[in-house]
Amino acid sequence: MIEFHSVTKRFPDGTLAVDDFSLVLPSHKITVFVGTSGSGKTTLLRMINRMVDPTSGSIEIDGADIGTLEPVKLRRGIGYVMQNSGLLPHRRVIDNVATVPMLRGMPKKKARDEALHLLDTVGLDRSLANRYPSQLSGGQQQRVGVARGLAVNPNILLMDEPFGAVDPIVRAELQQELLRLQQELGKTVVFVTHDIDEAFLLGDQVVILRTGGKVAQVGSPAEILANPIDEFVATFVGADRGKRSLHLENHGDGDIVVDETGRLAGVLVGERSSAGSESKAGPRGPGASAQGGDSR
Amino acid sequence: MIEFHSVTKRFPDGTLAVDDFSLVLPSHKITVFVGTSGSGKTTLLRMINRMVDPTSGSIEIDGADIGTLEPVKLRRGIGYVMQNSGLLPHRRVIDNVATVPMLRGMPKKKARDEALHLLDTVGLDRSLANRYPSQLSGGQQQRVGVARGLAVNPNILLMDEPFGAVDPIVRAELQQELLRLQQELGKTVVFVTHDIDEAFLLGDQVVILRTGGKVAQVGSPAEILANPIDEFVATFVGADRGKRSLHLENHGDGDIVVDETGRLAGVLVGERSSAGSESKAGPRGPGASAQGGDSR
Amino acid sequence: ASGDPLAEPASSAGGSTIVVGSQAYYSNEIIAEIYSQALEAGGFTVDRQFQIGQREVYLPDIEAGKIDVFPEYTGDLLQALDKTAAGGTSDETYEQLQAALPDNLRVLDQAGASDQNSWTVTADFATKYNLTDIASLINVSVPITVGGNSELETRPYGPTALKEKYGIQTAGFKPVEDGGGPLTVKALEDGDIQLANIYTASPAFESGNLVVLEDPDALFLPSNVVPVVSDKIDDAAAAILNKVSAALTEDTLVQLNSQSVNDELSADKIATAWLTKEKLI
Amino acid sequence: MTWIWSNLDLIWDRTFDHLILSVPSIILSFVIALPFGALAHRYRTSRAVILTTVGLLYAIPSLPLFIVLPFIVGTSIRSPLNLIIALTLYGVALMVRVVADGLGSVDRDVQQSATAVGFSGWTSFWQVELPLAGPVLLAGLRVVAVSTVSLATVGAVIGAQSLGSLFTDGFQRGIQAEIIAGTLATVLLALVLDAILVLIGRLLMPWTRRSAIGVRVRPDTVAQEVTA
Amino acid sequence: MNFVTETVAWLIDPANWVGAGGIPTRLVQHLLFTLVTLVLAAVIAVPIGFLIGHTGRGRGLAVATSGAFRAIPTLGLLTLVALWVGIGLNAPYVALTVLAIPPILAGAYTGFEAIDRKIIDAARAVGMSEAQIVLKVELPLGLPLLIGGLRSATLQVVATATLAAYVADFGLGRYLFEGLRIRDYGEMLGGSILVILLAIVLEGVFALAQKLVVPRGVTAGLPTDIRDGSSRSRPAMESTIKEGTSHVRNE
Ligand SMILES: Nc1ncnc2c1ncn2[C@@H]1O[C@H](COP(=O)(O)OP(=O)(O)OP(=O)(O)O)[C@@H](O)[C@H]1O
Ligand SMILES: Nc1ncnc2c1ncn2[C@@H]1O[C@H](COP(=O)(O)OP(=O)(O)OP(=O)(O)O)[C@@H](O)[C@H]1O
Ligand SMILES: [Mg+2]
Ligand SMILES: [Mg+2]
Repeated sequence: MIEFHSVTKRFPDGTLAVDDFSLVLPSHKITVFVGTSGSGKTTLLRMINRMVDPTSGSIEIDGADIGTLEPVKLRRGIGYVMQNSGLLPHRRVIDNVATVPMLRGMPKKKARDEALHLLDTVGLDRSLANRYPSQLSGGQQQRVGVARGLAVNPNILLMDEPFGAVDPIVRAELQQELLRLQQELGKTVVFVTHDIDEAFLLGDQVVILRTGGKVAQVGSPAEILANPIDEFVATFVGADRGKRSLHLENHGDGDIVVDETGRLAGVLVGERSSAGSESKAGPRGPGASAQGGDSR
Repeated sequence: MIEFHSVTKRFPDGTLAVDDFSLVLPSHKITVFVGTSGSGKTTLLRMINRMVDPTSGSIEIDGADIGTLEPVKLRRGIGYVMQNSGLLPHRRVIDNVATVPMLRGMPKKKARDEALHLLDTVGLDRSLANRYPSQLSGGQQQRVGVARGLAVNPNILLMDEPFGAVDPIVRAELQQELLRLQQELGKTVVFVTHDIDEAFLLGDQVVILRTGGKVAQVGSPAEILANPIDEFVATFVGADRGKRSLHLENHGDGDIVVDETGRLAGVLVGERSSAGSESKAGPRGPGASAQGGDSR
Repeated sequence: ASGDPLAEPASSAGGSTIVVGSQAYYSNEIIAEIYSQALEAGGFTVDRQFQIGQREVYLPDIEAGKIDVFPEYTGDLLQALDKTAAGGTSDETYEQLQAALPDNLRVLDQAGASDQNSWTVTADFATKYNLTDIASLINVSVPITVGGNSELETRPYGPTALKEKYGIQTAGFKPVEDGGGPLTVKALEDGDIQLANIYTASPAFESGNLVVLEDPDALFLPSNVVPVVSDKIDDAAAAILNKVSAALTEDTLVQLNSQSVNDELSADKIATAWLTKEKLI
Repeated sequence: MTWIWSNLDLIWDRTFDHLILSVPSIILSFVIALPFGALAHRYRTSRAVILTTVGLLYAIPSLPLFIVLPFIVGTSIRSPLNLIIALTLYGVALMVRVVADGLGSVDRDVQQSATAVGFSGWTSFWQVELPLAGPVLLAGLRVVAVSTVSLATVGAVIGAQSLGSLFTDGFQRGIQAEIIAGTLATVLLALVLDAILVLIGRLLMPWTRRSAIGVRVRPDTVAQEVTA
Repeated sequence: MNFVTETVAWLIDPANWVGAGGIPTRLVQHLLFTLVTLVLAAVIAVPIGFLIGHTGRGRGLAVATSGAFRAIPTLGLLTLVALWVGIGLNAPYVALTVLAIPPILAGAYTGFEAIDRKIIDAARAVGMSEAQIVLKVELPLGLPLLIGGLRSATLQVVATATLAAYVADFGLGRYLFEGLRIRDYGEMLGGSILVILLAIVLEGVFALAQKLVVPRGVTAGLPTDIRDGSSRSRPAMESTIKEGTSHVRNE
């Protein structure tokens, strides 16, 4: 469990990036920070592993104030995945994954062995292990990034727009992969994105931020979608533009779902059901992991 | 009307970017080329203004083979908008817009006057006219790009992922703006994107390409969505991942539309209707423009 | 002298201005400045082109008639024009030089002042090994390293000549491109070199720390100061320059040099002061 | 240091001589380097040939070049022209590479969009590529200016008057103040020319001055600062 | 073109290839002098450059001072220092070290700066200490540009070391001065050609070294991407071209 207590961050140049932010991020859940550029998402994320120190307020991980911990040591226990993967270009894939365990003193051979296993975990072929990052596609690089983040078997995984730079198809794949992994591993994930669709897909808890690190709304995707707290949230989730107001149209073969701007959303199948454990509309328990495990 | 007749493009290094491509692009309509990276979208687009010359085959505009036209002259009669706007960073906004008319010999003063009008047309405040492109936001830059594309009052407007680099909210705005403009101006638009949602929203005719410039399917959005011709298209439009297979869930306040992956698509409003002129499901005639004109 | 009626036709007949050149050597520049001021006082217009490198750079220009007056040194110039020249006494050298010059050039009267090459050691060194002339270098029991401008190594009076004429074996050559200037003197004093080529008019001798070794076998040619001139110099101008040369004695040159090096005065001030004192202007 | 005060006119004269040598060389280097740099930028084969040639040119020590040049071009050895030609050669050697790199640094998207809206090759070169390469060209030109000013002093060894004459003269006369004055004046002159170039750059390239609202990296800033 | 034959004659004259003043001796002197100067300059410039590159601080100052350093005429410094310390190699060492510092400094800090900030940020985020970031990330990635700076410095020093013969019996510059003074163009040009050849050989060595130390991963993926995806790294590379690998000579 990660707790923010009245955290404020003002950068030396005067920018108030985060203003009196308090929130509890539940363990084994995915919390998504979503907001436009400059809304302080990255700053919030980086305060968790002390890449940024708050100006005031405190952050606790499982009850321990991280301000008292040695940053380098703290970071080695927290997974970190960023856009463009942040891999070391001069090291092979396998060495990138093995970096942190080796920094923590694991023997090279063991670290590499475990790295190979991690490549399996994130769905990468072991034959890629000896390539350099630049020889991989964007999507493959992101998978390596995730593998590296998992290498120390951390309880917490921080992800800063990890899929922001890959194309939509690969992105969808990676999102599904993350959901699968999470069902399997049950980490406490903090995920940053500016794509509301991604936030709704991945988040157990979604935090919508406005500029200046102010919380606009916190809740499950369904709660937010059903009751946007104000106009800003409504705009942000697309409700005001009619993007979320769908209606049905009959077009020969079946019912087509169309939003108010005329965009096709899809084809209607199945019958009306009430909110179930499989959808993001309700809380998703760890129990769901059995099903996800098979799909690997 | 733009016609591709068995057009093939093989680059000097051997890459077969477009292979025996034939298609008619109707006048006053938006044709969207959509496909993953490297599928030849840009190449196809650039053959229309002779930035790329086909290896074999021919392209006709309103019956005239463009191979016989002088490229520079041809280009000055066709609007071109690209990702990152392609504005000249060393010229002020107004001069960027006035560039092509002045190249065509229009007096400076007149060109600038018209450029100011065009800024109105694309919804930009005239006070921005004397800024440099780098002083504008990404969305504003794209608007300037569109204004520049319209400056010679061309019949044809080529747009290469024009909204690819702006954030989702601004993107949605720009898309609506383009639809409004198109209802007003009725250009023959060729639009390239790799975002299938964007393609379905904007395209009267959508061309799904696979790698190597092969056509996977051509049709109206509704036709494609209802009957994906093969597995590739189904994957591409998201049908196979269940993204397009929507079902309803009841969640207190109303019906929530959810896809098979659990992603929230929106809230159901209104009643089932049959396909009408307002939706992309059917062909949209120029008659629709009267209604759109008001919205300006 | 500025009212001299002869000056007018003279300067207009031979072209409007007289070009005076100088080596990139401060002492030479002072003499050139003296020539210039004297000529100007005589009503001539002078174009100063000073500090134009060493002989190899400016000699072609003099030969081509681009420079009209140039302060030179009889023996040095003779050797530059004729490597095998015999030399001899000051007057013999002067005569040979007149013969060796190309047709379009001549030399005017030579001055009493000379600034010639020399083999020089420190006074301490001279005392220690009892040195008086070049031949006595044979007494020196340590290796002798020679210093001077790099051309010295191959000059007719250089280390090779030392061996051939006096039987002195030297141990090596260190170039110091300051024309026997302060750095050469410093090298002598520091013991980096033992024997140096220093021009006899150098103010460095004023201190008394340096001793010129005598040269009975005439290794060095006498090098009296002499203006080399082109056809453009008419009798009037020549007369002015000859008057200057007559006043320019051995001691004078050392004093002038000392004013430049020790008092850090510029060439034009030194020249004006001297010409005024000698009532030449 | 009294030497400096009593010889200000001499220092000023030599500074003027120095300007006569260096300013034309700097301008000529730029003008001559443009076509060669453009050629090197445009074609792969000419690039190899041209860049190798200028690379070799730069390896020639200056002193012998000053001396040999008159034999080749027929100027007098101590004529300023001789030195100007030599300095120009070094400037060109440096600048050609810069021009090629500068043109190469122009955003391809911008270039392509210029072509797409109907700029012809020639117009595009003058109105788009060259101005956009401007910041890199300026950075290179500043290096050329500083090194030309510095290099011109070597001419004193062969008798071409410049601030370098203060070194050779001060060296012979043992006047340290004279050498120091020459060195300072050279550095100062270089910095002044550099500042003038920066100023010209500001005037000619106003768009680089305005700070961007969006966080757009200007490709030129690094280069500009580094060579400052 | 008589001086061409003179030059060839001088170069092939066996007498010039032996003894203390012979070409091999002077060549070795020249080379050793160059090496020592480079080491001296590197010892001063590299740590400063790395510090600036790593912290991003003091950059403005370093840029300004190295700009001024660049403008210092080597001949002036050489004669001045020589008046203080006398003849021999001390003065040339000082003057040429000053000459070599700016390019090496620039190579060092641009090398560090050219590294994508994200990579360093990520390294810090996964728990590398500052020392580890310098040694394991910045050093290998910045090395190519540092070597570029050394390369540029080498070329300048080799060519300019000829001036050392102004105050010392030393190196290939002796042929230049002696040839100049006695109007022996064969000797002068022969000496120049030797300097040029030496410079070319060293260039080759450095080009090779630069290839060898570029981490393979940095080049490995590039050829597959035909279309230009490198706009990110471009600004930094450019500056290096100007700074690290461009040859600036101040004599
Ligand atoms: N090191 C810094 N110094 C000064 N201001 C900073 C710094 N880092 C971030 N900021 C500012 O703090 C605010 C929040 O930045 P942050 O990076 O957290 O936003 P973000 O939500 O992650 O945006 P994006 O979607 O663009 O990544 C912005 O205004 C930003 O300019
Ligand atoms: N100038 C060129 N030389 C060689 N190959 C090229 C060239 N331009 C494009 N290609 C290749 O042609 C194919 C099609 O390229 P094109 O740019 O048309 O794709 P695209 O669909 O626009 O991709 P993207 O979505 O990445 O813009 C690709 O394989 C590409 O590598
Ligand atoms: Mg961020
Ligand atoms: Mg494309």
